Amino acid sequence: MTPSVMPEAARKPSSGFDLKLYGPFLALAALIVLGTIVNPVFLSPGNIGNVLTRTAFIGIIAVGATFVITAGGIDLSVGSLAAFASGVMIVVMNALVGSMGAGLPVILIGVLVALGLGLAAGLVNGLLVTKGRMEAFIVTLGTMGIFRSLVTYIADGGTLSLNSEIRTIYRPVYYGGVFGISYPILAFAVVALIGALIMYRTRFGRYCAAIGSSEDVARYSAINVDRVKLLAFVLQGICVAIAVVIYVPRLGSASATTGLLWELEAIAAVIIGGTMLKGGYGRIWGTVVGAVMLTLIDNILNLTGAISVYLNGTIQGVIIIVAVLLQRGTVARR
Amino acid sequence: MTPSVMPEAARKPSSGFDLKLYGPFLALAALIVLGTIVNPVFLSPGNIGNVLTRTAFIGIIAVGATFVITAGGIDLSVGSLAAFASGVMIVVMNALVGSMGAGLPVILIGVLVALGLGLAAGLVNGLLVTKGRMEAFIVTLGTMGIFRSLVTYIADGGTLSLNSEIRTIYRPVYYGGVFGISYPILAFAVVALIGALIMYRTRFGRYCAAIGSSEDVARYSAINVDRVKLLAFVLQGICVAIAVVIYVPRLGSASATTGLLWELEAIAAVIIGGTMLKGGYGRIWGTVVGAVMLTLIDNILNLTGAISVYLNGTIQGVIIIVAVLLQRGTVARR
Amino acid sequence: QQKIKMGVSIPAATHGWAGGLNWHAQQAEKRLEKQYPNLDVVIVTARDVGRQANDLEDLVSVQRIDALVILPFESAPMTDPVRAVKQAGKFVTVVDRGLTDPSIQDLYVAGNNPQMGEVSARFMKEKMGGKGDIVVLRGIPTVIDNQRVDAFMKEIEGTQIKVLGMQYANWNRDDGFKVMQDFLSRFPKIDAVWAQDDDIALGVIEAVKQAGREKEMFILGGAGMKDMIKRVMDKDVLVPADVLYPPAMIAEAMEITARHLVEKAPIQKEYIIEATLVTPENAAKYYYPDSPF
Amino acid sequence: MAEPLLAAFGVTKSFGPVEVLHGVDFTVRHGEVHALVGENGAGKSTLMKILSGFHQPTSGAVRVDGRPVSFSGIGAAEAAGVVLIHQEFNLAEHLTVEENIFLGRELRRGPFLDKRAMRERSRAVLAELECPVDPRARVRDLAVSERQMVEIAKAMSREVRVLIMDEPTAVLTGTESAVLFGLIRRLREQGVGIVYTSHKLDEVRAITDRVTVLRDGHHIATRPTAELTEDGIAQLMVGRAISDLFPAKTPPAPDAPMVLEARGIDVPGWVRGAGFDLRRGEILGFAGLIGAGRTELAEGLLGLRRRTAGTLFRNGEPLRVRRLEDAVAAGIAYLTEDRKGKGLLLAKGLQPNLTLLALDRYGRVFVDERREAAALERAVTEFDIRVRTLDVPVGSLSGGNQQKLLLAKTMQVDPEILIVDEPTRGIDIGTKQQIYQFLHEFARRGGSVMLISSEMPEIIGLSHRVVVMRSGVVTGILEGDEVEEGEIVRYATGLKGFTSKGDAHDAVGHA
Ligand SMILES: Nc1ncnc2c1ncn2[C@@H]1O[C@H](COP(=O)(O)OP(=O)(O)OP(=O)(O)O)[C@@H](O)[C@H]1O
Ligand SMILES: Nc1ncnc2c1ncn2[C@@H]1O[C@H](COP(=O)(O)OP(=O)(O)OP(=O)(O)O)[C@@H](O)[C@H]1O
Ligand SMILES: [Mg+2]
Ligand SMILES: [Mg+2]
Repeated sequence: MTPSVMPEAARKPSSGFDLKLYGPFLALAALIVLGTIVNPVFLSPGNIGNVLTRTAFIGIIAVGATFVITAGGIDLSVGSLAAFASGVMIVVMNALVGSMGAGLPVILIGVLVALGLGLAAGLVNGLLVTKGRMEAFIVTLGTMGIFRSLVTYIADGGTLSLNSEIRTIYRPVYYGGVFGISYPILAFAVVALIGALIMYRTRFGRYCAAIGSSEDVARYSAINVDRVKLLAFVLQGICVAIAVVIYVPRLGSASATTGLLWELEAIAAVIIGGTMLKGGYGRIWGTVVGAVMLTLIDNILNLTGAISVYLNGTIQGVIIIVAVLLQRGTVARR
Repeated sequence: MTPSVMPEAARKPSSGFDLKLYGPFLALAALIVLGTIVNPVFLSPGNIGNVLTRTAFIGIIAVGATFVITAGGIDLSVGSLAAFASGVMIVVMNALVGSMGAGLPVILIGVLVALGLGLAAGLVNGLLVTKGRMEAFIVTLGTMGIFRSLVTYIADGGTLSLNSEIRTIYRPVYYGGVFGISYPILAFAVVALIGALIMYRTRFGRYCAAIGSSEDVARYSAINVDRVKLLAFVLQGICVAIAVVIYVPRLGSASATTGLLWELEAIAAVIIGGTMLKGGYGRIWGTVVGAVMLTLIDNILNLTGAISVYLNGTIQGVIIIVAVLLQRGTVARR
Repeated sequence: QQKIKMGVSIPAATHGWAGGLNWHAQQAEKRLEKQYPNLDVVIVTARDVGRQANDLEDLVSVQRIDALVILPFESAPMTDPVRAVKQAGKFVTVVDRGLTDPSIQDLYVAGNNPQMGEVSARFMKEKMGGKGDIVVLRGIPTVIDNQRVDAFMKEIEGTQIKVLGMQYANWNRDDGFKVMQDFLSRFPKIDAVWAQDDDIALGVIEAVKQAGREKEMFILGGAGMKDMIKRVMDKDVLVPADVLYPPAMIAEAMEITARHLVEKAPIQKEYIIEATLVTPENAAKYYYPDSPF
Repeated sequence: MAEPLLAAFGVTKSFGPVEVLHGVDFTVRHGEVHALVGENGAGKSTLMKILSGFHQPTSGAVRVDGRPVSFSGIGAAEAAGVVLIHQEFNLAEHLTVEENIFLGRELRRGPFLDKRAMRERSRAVLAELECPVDPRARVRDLAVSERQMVEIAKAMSREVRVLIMDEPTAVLTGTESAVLFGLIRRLREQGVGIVYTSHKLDEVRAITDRVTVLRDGHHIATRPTAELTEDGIAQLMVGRAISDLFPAKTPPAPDAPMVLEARGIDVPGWVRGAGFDLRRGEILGFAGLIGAGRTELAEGLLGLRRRTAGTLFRNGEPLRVRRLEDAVAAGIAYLTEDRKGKGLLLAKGLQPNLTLLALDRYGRVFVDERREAAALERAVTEFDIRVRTLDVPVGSLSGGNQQKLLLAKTMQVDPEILIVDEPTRGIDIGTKQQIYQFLHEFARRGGSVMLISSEMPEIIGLSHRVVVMRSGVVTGILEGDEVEEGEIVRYATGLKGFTSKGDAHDAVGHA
């Protein structure tokens, strides 16, 4: 007797176009159309360049957040960490100018300091979550407050400004570029690419998804769950540090307000991109699109004068909901 | 942490003391001891009364949040909703004074308006989550922006102030009380009690936990998953409205900054109280304790003048982490 | 000997100006506690109105203060909580943002928000010869912001100055930068920017520089941040002036109050700090290189 | 004689204060299939988990090739070639089949995953198991039998020296089981040691070399299989002789009214135009091969799946079922085949699980916990749920006891019509007899049963009539003498029946 094998088509009832998969990209396209209608300047290379360059910080942070969220965690501390790392980086560079003179070495040390801090902060968050067996939400809520208040402390409540000589040397990292593409965009692209490689092509990425799907299954598959989660937080910390490295040359300053609510934006970018908040399924390219969408919404609002500024938030909210609602089309019809 | 699918019996040392269960209460006790050491005035009835009265808003909102989170959702819009409902309530009452004169009827209508708004907002959030099949995070992120910008709009960017005659009549709702217990404390107690009854003693509470544990199992147990989730959001909306009803007489005004970050505090209270962010397990009394703890931390910081104000956030963060770390003691030792 | 306790309640350092405020308050605390050994200053900071009301309760009930110096987060909602402090028999100094019931305060030290808008507008009118296209970057939606903007708009009424666009930039450099970038894309010609606040102005400057349109416009901020004063002093064409709204007013208020408490020095009821226009001529007078703000 | 491949000496295991294994000895030799049998809750799964490093024994030792080992984790056991196929699925739901198969030991080229190689290997293993699952499908979207095949594929893709299988056939159909047995024989020839647990004693008889019987955590006996009969094994397990497994059939009265009629049911992708009648006091069997669509038909009827066409009549009246609640209100209860995913909340206790379906019967406003507790006491006795304390999470119950609890949960609504999907999955032979008796009694007292089962004896032994499905279409309804294996298979495989093969495929491809 032969086992009856059913045609493959039966297997995937939603044959044809998978709206859920391409949803974020469609929503992005819709937003671009909207922008063009609102103001033709929208499509000018200058504006697109600005928008993408601006997206870089949140985008890079959100790439890291994709791993944490995929692994079933959450990191609320990224915005504060960005402020803290920026602050320390500035203080260190300013302090070194005296002895080393303004030059590339000082900046390199600054960059290393930022990366070191990002790594350390990721370790702290990760260890508290894994060894301390605490909810990531609480741990990072705590460290969010801690980093934010530390930067306020070192800035004496005010603003830390980068020494102007260093600033001059460092400035092109934000404002410069090659072939008309700014360095932040390049950095974002590289981080996203590496992130995608890690997420889709390495064991680590797969383990994040497995852990987010079920910690027990992961543990039973001989995966060192604690180490993977720890690494996800460290990766997040490093992403924040990279964002800081391109953020500092932009305004050359850090204060208690730097990076405020970036965590919310980063998480929103991740979720809009189609990653599940509960973990188990992460999409780097979705995240990239999500981050770009968030900046675009602001940009479009700034490009039109038709709406009362008071209502910006309403438009933003409605666009986010509609964009996500559209991409969930298939699921609703299930 | 996800519930281990097959929890080792060791998880539950049937002999002796369950630290995880009593953790929040122990942490609260520790905080009280700390407060008393810092400043003996801490234990004065006046101070305790103040602290509890203040806790009432966040506490009442957090009781609602416990249901949403237990059912596997999240509501980021509560703070904005509080601002919006306060604003509309004030506008309506001010408008009615002209025709109805300042009196109880006007206040009653105001209260009804707030409750109606809370209910409607809960419905909107809930319907988008259930019928729209969207992540609660995104839906409520959207409505958060919408409510916040609507209140900015009706306040014309400024502050909405309650008519002073009504204010005088309404004021005792915050400042008055019976037997030395303020009305907000009473309201908080009543809401918590009802919340606990609903959570622990009714079908709805069970269903929330079941849905948070597994939507599939809930669906196969003939539970109307969508309705229960919808109701959880509605309950949250009503809790926000109740908080608004006792908040408005306190300061008699609403503006774009009213209720800022309350969502974070409410969620933090819930999680500190031992409810799991992933859903499936909710603890109303834990939430109450969590909310009180958050207020206590602020209060204790105000009791001592010893620390640089810039470091408040650090101390807060450390206390939150340590408190939760302590209560997770057993789990860590597992 | 019983110590005299002075409570100081201010908003937390959530934007540049408030940061300056915090710094000046702490400097004043150190100075005054040294100067008056029997004076104890307690500073509390709050992130929102509700918390500031909480702080007042704590200052009275547990810190048992004798006097309160407060910079209210917002005027209307803080009126009642401050009234309660007054009713508890404390001396009350209100800074910057007047309560809706001025009879509560014993002393009022303030900048002048409407005047700040006015002075800014007057300067722009003059500098632009009464005509041109400007963009306005606002702060955070609050009464202060409204007062400044309303006064500004009233002052330019009837001139040929046209406000092309207006957006909130939340008294924040990053937001100033972003909004200005988009304004620059949107408007091919901008003659001036009213940024209202020095933090916003700094973001705006970077955006303008990036677009290479420094020659086209000038930028007017406000507050008196040292970087901006320095630019004015150095005759930066992009930043021809600044309008004072010094966070140091908190220190002044604390000093007057302390002197009154300890030495029983007589006081005026009101000290209003003018919204002075800072120009290259007088800039040196307002330059504090040591302040973090 | 050569050292045994894997051996356990005097192994005890306690969970908290409760000892569930009491000094058990167990060995596996090269190239032998060693059966581990016992009643539900006897400790089989626990012993297997200890052998494979998932649990640490409380005392006693485990040796591989005579060397004592302490598997500090699953990794160490796997490195030694000891692989466990779980009774409860151990798959990450959001991941794809191939990702699960290689989870924890992915193939790599340099730092990157070698996806192509893994996909090919997955395909190959699945093909060897004759399992038509696409390696790219997400586990979440698979049926339980497919998940089980993926579990087996996962184990097969490793370097195995000892393969431990915990009730692998519980959720498999006959065909799939046959494939598995072929595989087991091949592995045995290669010298792999196999530990095998099943409640299907015919399988035990057919493919194992030795049998070890556990009862209440005690080692009862280890014998060559050849020395034992099925009844003999059953007797060692249960401690008493098992008489007739199936009670004598009591057919419904000839004039018994129709309680449920289904006409033209379409479940897109799965079922087309299915119809049947169910009478009062009748047990209606549903037979078919994998993919026949019986589960989907039931779920479509009950509003658990989207149904595009079809009408239902309850006692002759049209019945609208849009969601499961409607069905329950009409006196219809459903026992799912997916105990873990859809049946029970594993992290919660017995009591909330038992009453979840029928909570409205425990008080109007407030849930009466005392009545719940009483109900639990009753259910534990009535369904013989073996658990030492009642306040443990359901996840710590043995598989069979979970199944009994699920049946008890389903019965909480006092249904008139019971739709049971694989009701005796993972149930030991003694308890099976009780459940058969229970279903029989239920029908005799006027209830009606839709019995979906892949166990042919169960279908034949209990059903008054049998509906046979193939590829989503009802191909025949057998009565009286027709209810016998050969006939059912003929309809199920398309050798007989009123729908041609082509149509049947069309029915499903249509979606
Ligand atoms: N993690 C655990 N915590 C507490 N008790 C447990 C745990 N795992 C198993 N038990 C108990 O150990 C006993 C043996 O269970 P086990 O799963 O080994 O039975 P089994 O022989 O495999 O039964 P079945 O045939 O039903 O699968 C049962 O009483 C069960 O409740
Ligand atoms: N064409 C196919 N390719 C691969 N797998 C299939 C195909 N068709 C069906 N299957 C799988 O076989 C499973 C069994 O199908 P279904 O549940 O409909 O059958 P059933 O008659 O209820 O069998 P059982 O309950 O014994 O599993 C399906 O759920 C499906 O996942
Ligand atoms: Mg078992
Ligand atoms: Mg089936």
